[in-house]
Amino acid sequence: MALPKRQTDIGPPKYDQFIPPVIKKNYGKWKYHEVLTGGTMVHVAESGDTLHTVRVASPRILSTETIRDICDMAERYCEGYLRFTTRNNVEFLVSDKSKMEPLLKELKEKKYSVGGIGPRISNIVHTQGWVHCHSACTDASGMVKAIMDDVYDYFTTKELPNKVRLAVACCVNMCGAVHCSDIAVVAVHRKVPTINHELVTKVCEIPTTVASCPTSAIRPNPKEKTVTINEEKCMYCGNCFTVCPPIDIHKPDEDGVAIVVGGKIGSLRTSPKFSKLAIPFFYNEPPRWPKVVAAVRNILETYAKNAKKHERVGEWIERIGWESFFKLTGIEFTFQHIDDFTFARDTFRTSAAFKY
Amino acid sequence: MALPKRQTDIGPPKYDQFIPPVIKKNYGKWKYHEVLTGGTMVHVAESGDTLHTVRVASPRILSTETIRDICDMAERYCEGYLRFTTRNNVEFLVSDKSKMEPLLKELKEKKYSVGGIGPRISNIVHTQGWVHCHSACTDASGMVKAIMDDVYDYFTTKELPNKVRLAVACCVNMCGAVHCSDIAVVAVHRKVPTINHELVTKVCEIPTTVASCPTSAIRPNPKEKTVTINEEKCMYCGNCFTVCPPIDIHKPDEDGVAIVVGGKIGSLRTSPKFSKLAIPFFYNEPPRWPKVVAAVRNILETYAKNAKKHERVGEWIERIGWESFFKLTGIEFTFQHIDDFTFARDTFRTSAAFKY
Amino acid sequence: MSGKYKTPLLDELEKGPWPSFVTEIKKAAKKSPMADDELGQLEKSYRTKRGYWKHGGIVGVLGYGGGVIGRYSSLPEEFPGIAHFHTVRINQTSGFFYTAEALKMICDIWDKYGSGLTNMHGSTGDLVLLGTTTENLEAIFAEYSSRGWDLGGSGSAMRTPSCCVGPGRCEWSNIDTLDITYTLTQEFQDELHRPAFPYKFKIKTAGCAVDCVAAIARADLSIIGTWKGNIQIDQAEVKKYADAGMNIQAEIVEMCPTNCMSYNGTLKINDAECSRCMHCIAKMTKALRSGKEKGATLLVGSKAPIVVGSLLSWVIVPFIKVDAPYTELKDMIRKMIGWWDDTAKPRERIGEVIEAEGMRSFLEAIGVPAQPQQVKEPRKDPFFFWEESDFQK
Amino acid sequence: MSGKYKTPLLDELEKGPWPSFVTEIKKAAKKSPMADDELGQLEKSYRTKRGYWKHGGIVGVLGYGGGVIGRYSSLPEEFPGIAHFHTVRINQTSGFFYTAEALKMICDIWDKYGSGLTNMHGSTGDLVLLGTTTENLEAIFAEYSSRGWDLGGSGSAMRTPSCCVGPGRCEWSNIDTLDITYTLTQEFQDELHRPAFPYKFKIKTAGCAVDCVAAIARADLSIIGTWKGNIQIDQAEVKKYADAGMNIQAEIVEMCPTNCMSYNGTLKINDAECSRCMHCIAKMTKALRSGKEKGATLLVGSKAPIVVGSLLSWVIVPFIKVDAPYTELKDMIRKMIGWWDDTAKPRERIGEVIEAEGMRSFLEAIGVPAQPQQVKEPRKDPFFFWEESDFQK
Ligand code: SRM
Ligand code: SRM
Ligand code: SRM
Ligand code: SRM
Ligand code: SF4
Ligand code: SF4
Ligand code: SF4
Ligand code: SF4
Ligand code: SF4
Ligand code: SF4
Ligand code: SF4
Ligand code: SF4
Repeated sequence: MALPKRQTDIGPPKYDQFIPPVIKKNYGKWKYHEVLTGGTMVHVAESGDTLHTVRVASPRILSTETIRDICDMAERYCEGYLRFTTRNNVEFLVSDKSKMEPLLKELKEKKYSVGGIGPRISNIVHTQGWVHCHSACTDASGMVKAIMDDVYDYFTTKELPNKVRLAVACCVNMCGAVHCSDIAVVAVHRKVPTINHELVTKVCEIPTTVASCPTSAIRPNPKEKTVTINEEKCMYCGNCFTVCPPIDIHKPDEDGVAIVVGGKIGSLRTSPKFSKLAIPFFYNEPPRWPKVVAAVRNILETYAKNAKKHERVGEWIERIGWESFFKLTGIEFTFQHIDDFTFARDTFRTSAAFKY
Repeated sequence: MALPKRQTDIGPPKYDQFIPPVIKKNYGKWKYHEVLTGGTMVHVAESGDTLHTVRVASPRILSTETIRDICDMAERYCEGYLRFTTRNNVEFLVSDKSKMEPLLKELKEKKYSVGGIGPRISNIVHTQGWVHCHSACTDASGMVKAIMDDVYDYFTTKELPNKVRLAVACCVNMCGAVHCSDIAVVAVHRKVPTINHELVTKVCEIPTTVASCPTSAIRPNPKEKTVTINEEKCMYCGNCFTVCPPIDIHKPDEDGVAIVVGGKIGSLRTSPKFSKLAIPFFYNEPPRWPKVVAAVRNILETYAKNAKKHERVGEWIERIGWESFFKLTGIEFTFQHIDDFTFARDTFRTSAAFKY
Repeated sequence: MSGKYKTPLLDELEKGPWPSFVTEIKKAAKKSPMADDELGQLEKSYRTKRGYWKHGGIVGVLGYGGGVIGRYSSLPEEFPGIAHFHTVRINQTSGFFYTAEALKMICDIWDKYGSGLTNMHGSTGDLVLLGTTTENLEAIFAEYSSRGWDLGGSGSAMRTPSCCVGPGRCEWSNIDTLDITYTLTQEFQDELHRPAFPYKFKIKTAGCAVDCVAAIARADLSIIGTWKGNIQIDQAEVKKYADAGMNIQAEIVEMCPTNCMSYNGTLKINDAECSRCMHCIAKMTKALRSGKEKGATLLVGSKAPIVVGSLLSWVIVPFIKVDAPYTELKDMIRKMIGWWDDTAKPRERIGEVIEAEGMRSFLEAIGVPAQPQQVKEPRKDPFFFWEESDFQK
Repeated sequence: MSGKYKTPLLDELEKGPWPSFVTEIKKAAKKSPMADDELGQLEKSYRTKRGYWKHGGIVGVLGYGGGVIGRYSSLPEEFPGIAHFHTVRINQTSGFFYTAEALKMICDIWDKYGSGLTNMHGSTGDLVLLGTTTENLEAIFAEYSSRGWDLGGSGSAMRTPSCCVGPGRCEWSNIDTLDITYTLTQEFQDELHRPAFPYKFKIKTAGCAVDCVAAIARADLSIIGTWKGNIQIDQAEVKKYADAGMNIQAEIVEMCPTNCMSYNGTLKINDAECSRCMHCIAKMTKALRSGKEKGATLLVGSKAPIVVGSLLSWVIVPFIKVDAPYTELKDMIRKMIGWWDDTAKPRERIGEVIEAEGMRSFLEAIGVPAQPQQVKEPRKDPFFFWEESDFQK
């Protein structure tokens, strides 16, 4: 069977082919929106036109079968129009309000999860994990599933003081937005990599490998055409492994995840914030990482109970102080919490005022 | 004439020999104080006893003649007791309230300056300058005199939103507290030092000299037993000069001072803060540095006009934002203001929210 | 072929209310032996607590240097179906808008040549097709490109730009995020497909400071819509919020970071002090609208933690007009990239280079003056450089 | 000898209301040719805009390695009186308390052997005698030490400890700053007089977080008094402040950094949330008193900007009891110094070493556990070390 003629550098198709007529008409002329339920909202245009949205959870890994099912529903209720969100949920774009009920009914019957709108948890930004990435130090999809099952109510119905953005990164490359999430999980190694010197000589570029190490732990060994690692300096980031795979960072029995909290992205009220270390380590416990799940829930519920309305996790913690965060959550403070990376200095407390 | 027998390692005499009886009696049992005027206050003990204090300005460089005069007054009105403050003012410790009036009268007659108590300017912390230090890049005492003459009213009578702590450092060694002052002057060089190689070889330790440079601008030149300076990297701190004087940093026609603002020391309300660069440069203009004096006054008065009660300079600036500080004071923002030292990153704005 | 493996551990992840990726893989595995071997290897990973993937040689399609991530099982004998299991990055549409028709077409082709598994979407924004073999790549590319779809970025290249829904469905968007993203993607096709940069370069565009696309955290260039002029207040709607029980004092006035609001029946804003943080607008969308002069703030440098620690983007251009055809914006981006390309070492992101070289050299290169908006605060230590040009002033 | 020089520039600095250091130098110059030459050289500096001082060999008194700063004019022919012009650092009294008698004695000896000029006081705290010659040093030392006064520190040594007035005249002092300073000065006599450290080590003690001695900014070890337990409120006095016109809501409640206060006729404090910042106590001294259990916070590391940039001290021990004879405090200081001495390169201050080595190695060496009070916030990047001991847990 002959292949069609390829084209190059055409870029993606233009967006305007995929937006429903109501959007075309009211493009850039929206006036306000109202959140109707945990998973539905309506946008009202200056013209008075409305667009209803139904947001549906996605495991992000979608089979073509499921995509087709979603498409079928979009055809039935949305003239075929739908979109995905930046957090990988599906959004049905309903121009005709009367289609809302039957759509929601079908979704319910098929056990789709409607939610994620308003001051709630939405989908967990996450990446490949053991499913597909050579760098993964944990699985992302499985952990996401385990966590979301547990905090499911906060996706569908229950309200929180504000949105809580969760993320999971399967290694410190952090292909998600872990570094700026309200609560996030990042997989970490805890042992110095072992080196297959023979292979290093064959497949690695020594200067790139040396330069890849953030702590300058790697030194070239020109005589043997390989490298050596200063164990004192290595903090197991795995960056050397990425540029030179024969430096093996994977140690299944000592790998696991850390939990970080308090990051945010938007500039509302307070500046975007990096997430900070809350719990330095849990062992990988597939398939459901019960300790991780419990820890996330603990932090989430402590926040829900103590924060003011509209306060994000990081804003709440900064208001009460980190010392209170550790107290309220009962999380132990360890040497790992004290920064010793480049900017450590700025994290040391330089004030005589603090809480006990 | 035979010298008396020396003693070693005796340390200073014990403080209790120098405190007046009212302090001895009420030591650690003070209840409250009241600021009476710009230069007088009374402390009241739990016992009901009172101690009046009269604070008098000092140029810090004091002749024995002036010290004797002060001592005479202390004998007349304070049973001989007096102290100095941590900002180098003199404090008369008056146990007998009735002595206040005659003391103040004599001080007035002799043109002593009474002030510095309460929400005012106090003495300027400063150091040696051309009077005595080999490292000085400006004179400290002269600049202090010129500034204090100009803002004198804020020492004696006029109130400010809170205390304003001024400092002058005659070089970046900063023997004062410039780095944490509300408004401060620090002398800076602007040219790469010139090297007397012959002398370097003779008097300097090369490794120490190399290590002294914060930007690693200095490299050893082992062949010639001297050092070379990478002009691109040098930011004229003069640290090399301190450890190796033949590296001459002094360039009278290009030396001058910078003005920094917004620092504080106490932990009240907000954490201690470093001072930040407000004006990168004024030429040295002895004897009265008119531009420096005017700039200090401008900042001071802009603060006085705009800050809330109890707000320190840095607290006010942080509330309104640095962009507003530059606008309100009319100070130009330059490339020098943008940090490029080790922690520069933390000073870059990482938020979409700011003022124009 | 399907159902070859017992997956007791993964089966645990089919329980519970959240949609299960395991179920998705199983669905694909019904049709695709590749997907079934994926399932088998994953079960093994769950048992042994480690991944079994490796890099291989670079794979791709003719004339392109990116768009495909080569991936190989390290246990090809045990799981032959995934001996090759590459991902194909299809450049998504601006704002992730699709029609059912287009998506079904994408599925059909993917079922033909790949595992039937996808990521909707990848973190950068691409529509990710998960798992195919080297020999299928050209066919996949021909099928999609002939239908108007192109590959996304990978490697040391411009990466697929992405954006929030913006004017498509958001009342707060100050700029046309969809059109900007589309236009820039077209503009940088060569840079996208033929990696020639020191490292990756990502662009994300958000319509306002709420930043629903995480531009400020995950893009080398973050374009964020903003405005000049006063926030427009509809006092009648303010009253409705109050009547509906909103505590305007606590929820709005006291949470305004600049303290520039007051409320006593009517809401007042001292706009000169407003930092345009979006809080009040977001929480009272019916009552408040942003000012009328629209534009964007350009921020540069964010990235993940390796090597120098995570970066958030830094304000470089506080306000720039961004109207079609976006000439000024394109020029500015070319200048930024040009400087970075000239200055960076391999695998150095633009933020890292700015930090290493100093903000001044970057700003001078792109012709942007120093402005207080670029910093949170001026420098503290009195160590600063002078250039000859400064003395001429 | 006096009045040798015309000083038109310096004369300008005798005008105006602030006391003039020029007048002081002239007063001294009436009696001392040294002071007169100082005046002449200073006038020259004012004319040429540069100093004329240089280091020379190290000078001092027998058995001591510090306490004198050797200083020489670089123009000894032009200004022979200051060919030598060393400063002598006399260890001040705790809290700078003096009797007229003692000060006059100090003046008498100084007139005999030196320039008659002083600094009351130096920035570290010493009573600084400004300008004498090498040959006079032993005599000066004999005269002072026989009368009970000793030299202060200089060089790579413990420096003269100093403190705020504390219990001597301040209602807020939580600790006996004067006694602590006196005791530590005695304790470290050897370290003070015989430089054997990597660099200088300064101790400053403040009675409370107001920190009137700038301990947190200018001392390697900052000892700051604090308390546990509730702030004691005298509501009658609160009322008086209100009656006298204080806006308690705006000036106190809203300025409380932890928002733990409320006021509606009576003032309430949620003490569990109070950070003991001192604001409310300082502004309402008659109404509020600190809690009853007294102690200190130990902070370490502040210094001036060279080499690594200015440092403020870091909280190391959040709360420690400091009662005479201060055994625990002394032990802790010895441990700190011991670690520093073992670890530092020459000219490295303790703060710089902690930063270079990591806080953990310092804390472990001095036996202090990790506590959230030591940090503003935990680390952000996920790069952290593990030691074998951590795995045993
Ligand atoms: C659909 C989506 C944009 C897209 O192009 O896909 C979107 C859509 C809206 N966001 Fe968003 N946000 C979306 C991702 C984000 C992100 C990005 C992220 O999570 O990675 C953020 C930044 C989060 C952060 O700061 O860490 C984000 C922070 C917000 C906020 C700020 C909340 C706060 O107060 O901090 C608002 C305003 C609000 O909720 O009041 C908001 C509001 C909105 C509004 C109300 C805007 C509007 O008027 O239409 C939209 C529906 C709200 C909702 O879902 O509750 N959206 N929103 C994204 C939905 C993701 C999802 O599936 O859940
Ligand atoms: C005498 C002295 C202590 C000493 O041992 O010598 C002292 C004495 C007092 N200070 Fe102080 N402070 C003294 C240096 C300081 C310093 C250190 C410095 O300036 O280098 C500070 C830190 C400044 C900073 O944070 O940058 C200082 C910050 C304060 C404050 C905090 C002001 C604020 O709100 O930020 C107070 C409380 C107040 O004024 O309400 C205070 C209050 C006081 C009180 C009221 C304490 C008391 O109850 O007795 C004393 C008289 C107040 C006055 O002068 O207005 N004192 N005070 C020092 C006088 C220096 C001088 O001659 O002016
Ligand atoms: C597929 C994707 C994760 C996902 O599941 O969504 C992904 C997957 C990989 N990332 Fe990523 N990154 C993906 C978005 C990101 C993001 C998020 C973003 O773009 O918004 C980041 C953080 C932001 C950033 O760019 O810093 C990210 C930071 C990295 C890094 C660290 C880069 C750095 O400068 O620190 C690496 C390491 C590298 O480049 O060698 C990396 C490398 C990788 C590699 C290529 C590592 C490898 O060779 O195995 C992963 C390929 C996995 C695979 O099996 O395909 N990935 N990567 C995302 C791209 C899909 C898409 O095109 O839409
Ligand atoms: C006399 C005094 C200034 C004054 O007029 O008060 C002073 C004067 C000198 N200091 Fe200082 N420092 C003085 C307090 C300080 C302080 C403030 C303090 O102690 O509270 C600091 C900042 C805090 C700190 O320690 O970091 C200070 C930071 C420096 C530095 C920078 C040290 C550093 O680690 O960065 C140097 C450079 C050096 O040591 O080589 C220095 C060096 C010097 C030298 C020795 C430089 C030199 O060789 O010429 C100065 C001698 C001048 C002279 O003519 O006597 N001086 N020096 C102060 C000591 C008097 C006293 O004993 O009471
Ligand atoms: S975070 Fe790491 S393991 Fe996960 S997809 Fe990215 S590179 Fe792979
Ligand atoms: S794991 Fe990271 S820190 Fe350790 S050697 Fe490799 S690159 Fe360096
Ligand atoms: S600040 Fe510099 S010039 Fe001034 S006394 Fe200290 S070392 Fe000397
Ligand atoms: S002046 Fe400072 S930066 Fe320049 S060479 Fe000397 S030590 Fe280095
Ligand atoms: S970033 Fe702003 S414009 Fe874009 S979707 Fe979010 S709220 Fe709307
Ligand atoms: S946008 Fe932000 S800063 Fe401006 S008025 Fe609203 S809440 Fe205040
Ligand atoms: S630091 Fe505290 S105790 Fe000491 S004088 Fe100042 S206010 Fe009083
Ligand atoms: S001491 Fe500070 S934190 Fe505590 S109640 Fe008073 S103002 Fe608030």
